[in-house]
Amino acid sequence: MINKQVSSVASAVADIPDGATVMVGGFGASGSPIELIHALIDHGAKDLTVINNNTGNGEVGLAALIGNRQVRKMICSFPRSSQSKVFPELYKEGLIELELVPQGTLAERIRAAGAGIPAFFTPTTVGTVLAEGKETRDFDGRSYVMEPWLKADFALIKCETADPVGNLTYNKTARNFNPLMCMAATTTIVQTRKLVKSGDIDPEHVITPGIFVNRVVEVSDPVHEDTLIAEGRRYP
Amino acid sequence: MINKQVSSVASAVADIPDGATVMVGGFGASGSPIELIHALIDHGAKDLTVINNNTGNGEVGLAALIGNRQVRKMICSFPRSSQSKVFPELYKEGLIELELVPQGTLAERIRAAGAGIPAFFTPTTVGTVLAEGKETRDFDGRSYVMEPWLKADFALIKCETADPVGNLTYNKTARNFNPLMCMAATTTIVQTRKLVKSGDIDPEHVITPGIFVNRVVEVSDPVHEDTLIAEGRRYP
Amino acid sequence: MNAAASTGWNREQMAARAAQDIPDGSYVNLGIGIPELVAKFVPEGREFIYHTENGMLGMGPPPAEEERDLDLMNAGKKYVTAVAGAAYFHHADSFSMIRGGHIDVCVLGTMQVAANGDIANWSTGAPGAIPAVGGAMDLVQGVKKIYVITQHTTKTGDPKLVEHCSYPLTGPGVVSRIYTDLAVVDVTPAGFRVVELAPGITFAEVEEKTGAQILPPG
Amino acid sequence: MNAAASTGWNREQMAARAAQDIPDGSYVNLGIGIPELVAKFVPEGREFIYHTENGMLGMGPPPAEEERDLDLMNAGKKYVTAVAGAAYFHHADSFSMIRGGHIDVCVLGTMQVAANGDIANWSTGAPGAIPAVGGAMDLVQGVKKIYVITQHTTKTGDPKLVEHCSYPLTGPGVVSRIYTDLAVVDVTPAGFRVVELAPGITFAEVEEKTGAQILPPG
Repeated sequence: MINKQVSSVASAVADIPDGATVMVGGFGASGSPIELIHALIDHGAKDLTVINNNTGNGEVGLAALIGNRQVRKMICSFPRSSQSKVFPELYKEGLIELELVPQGTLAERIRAAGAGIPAFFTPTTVGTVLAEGKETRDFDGRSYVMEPWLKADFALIKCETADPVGNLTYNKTARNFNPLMCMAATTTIVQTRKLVKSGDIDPEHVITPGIFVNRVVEVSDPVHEDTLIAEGRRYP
Repeated sequence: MINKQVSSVASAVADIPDGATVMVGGFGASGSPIELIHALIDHGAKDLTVINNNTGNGEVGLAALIGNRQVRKMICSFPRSSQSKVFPELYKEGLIELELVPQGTLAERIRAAGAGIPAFFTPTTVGTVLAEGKETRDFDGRSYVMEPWLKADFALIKCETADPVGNLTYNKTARNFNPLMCMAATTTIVQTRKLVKSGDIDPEHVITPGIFVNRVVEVSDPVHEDTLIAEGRRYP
Repeated sequence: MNAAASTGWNREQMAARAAQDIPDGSYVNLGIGIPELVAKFVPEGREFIYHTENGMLGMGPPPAEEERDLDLMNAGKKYVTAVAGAAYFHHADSFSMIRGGHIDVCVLGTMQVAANGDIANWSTGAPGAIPAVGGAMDLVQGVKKIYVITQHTTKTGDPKLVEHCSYPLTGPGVVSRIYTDLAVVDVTPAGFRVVELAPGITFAEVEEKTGAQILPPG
Repeated sequence: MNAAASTGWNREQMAARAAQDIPDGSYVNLGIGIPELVAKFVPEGREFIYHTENGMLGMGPPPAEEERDLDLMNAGKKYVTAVAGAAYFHHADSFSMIRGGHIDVCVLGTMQVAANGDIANWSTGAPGAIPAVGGAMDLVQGVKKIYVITQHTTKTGDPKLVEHCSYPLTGPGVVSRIYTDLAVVDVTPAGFRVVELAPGITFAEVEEKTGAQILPPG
């Protein structure tokens, strides 16, 4: 029987090498795979390129990974927020690189990688500094910018329910980038709040089919970034 | 209150003009909006360009629309099958045009139209006669063909459950092209087996959000192409 | 509130005025700040469906603190609720709604708007500033109508309606209409044109506080 | 069944031989015809998950006639079932799985295969024929390994393994391995190479019935 379950977050991330490109699901705090990120901090892989919409908050989760100096470059749409300080400080000191990508283009580039589409045209950024150096082209009298797919070696994903073949469902707006990143990484690692039997997820309700998932680890009572920050926690 | 329900299939299709481009959901018999197609036959709009994976079977549904000489051109991936005879006969007599598009490219071109992507690159058809005359380009050492989006004026869609704001669910493999075509047409017309109250579809289980839907008509006991053909039926 | 009226519209009044221009049944995306207030002023008899770009249609008002769901946020990362008829979806589907022209109206705040409809609301372009664009460039290119709500001038009195944006653009030629504390202003082929003056405000005052040629109502 | 063995493999045996080369846990797409038989010969201890391009993973065997669901078909428009752990999705997601390289193995029938891995299985190119491509061109470009099951020659004895395809290509240089009634043949940088001969078949016979240079096993 196919069974993608692994026993711990530590073993799930153990083969992520230095220099890897890692997608991290979530939009701000919602859908962020905090336990997998903390396992990656314990694991210690360095020189990472990390793809996420943001750069984390406080000193837990993604912000802690960045603070631990494991990240060489961030690819994101919105690198600052009310409670982010780790990334801004390193960025201002020139200690971390930034590739800024508009949110919809970021989503579509990730989806394109998963769908085998090496490039596509979008109106987003036309006429702005973010289109500089990019190929533009007119279709039906309007200008568009060409954007390339965005792939990763690993994806760290948080979901609500998973089965042993890797079918996933999400909870509300914690879905966000997670299903796309599942498609775009060579190895997709998922933490799920509930691991259920094969057949327990209605095939009509599957959001991420198991073909996009390599490893599933149950984290039945996940922490939440906002809660950790409210408690003044930091990691490690 | 927003309510996209219309009272009959006849009123749902009444404004489709001659010369319109019409997407028709379904893959072979499954997911084919037969009642809407028959209403379009009754309505009589001519000179249509129709987009569907196939060209219909027997002398009902899409095949009947073609047989009634309302279709100028078919855009599809697979225009013949074991029980199709209407299209092949007209095609051999030069009475209907055909644009042949590989199935995955057809799906992606429709999705691109819905997503505001005027063109994308795909490996499909590279090195074949179907790539002739198309722009090709190398990415990472591999060749790809550029394909444009594919839009429509109207889409005729079949679903399982709909609510008054147009949220839709489908039944099994009857889903196929239907959710994509909802996105890509200026006016999307849906026949649903069940019309439920707003809030009766779990927001997690919505496949087509109502933003992609303009009109919903309840057809509570829809006919099925295979059944009609087995009974030797024809329309009108 | 005569005093307030004589010096134009306040934040709520600007939002309420914008809400008047949104047709019943519209799909609406509201930016952070004053634009969020539009949801409080939906005119009687109309219903808007709110899109939030992090993956939801049918966004409802903020929950009571004890009813918060940590997995139910809006694009501003505030906790929200879902109305009956809501739907969740992933980011690519969400931005397909935006880029594909399915959202009817987006109401944004801004730093500058130019007379040709250019908008600059994402970066000052200052050296050393950390750029952050989010979904702003997607929204201005994709949504059918872009409305802006903004004070007519900056806190230091500089005009925000200008001939050319000095800040980096979010998008060129995309703004349809602007709601300020002083007036409702359309972007027309001939440049800015006042559609309506706030109570107690004269056209001369608007003209004086606008950094570009502006046409009177009518 | 000595008589059968002495003249090579039959349809079931070809399918069973192909099944031996598919690793446990593979995501597999089976073409119409002989390839469909592969599902009957999954080796002991292995599990394959079947993809059908019309929108399903976890396709199961055909149902009893009275258990048919008219909305549950495969890409060949035959009625099928769903196994535990199945998932439904729309066509764009389905072909993302194909084009994006997520399907491990596709087993196809063919009209011709060339020594460089070119495959021609969608059209004879005859004037007046109605072209129909379906998902064939997507599958051969997207799936990680393309296996072909075919009779070694046509009914009239013409070779189907050829130097260059005379029919219009489905895709260039995409085939990895071919299972015929006579042999298992790999496409290598040096051209066709026999990997295994069917019982009672000699290399000389395979060589004679192949329309291109072919290398012996070893």
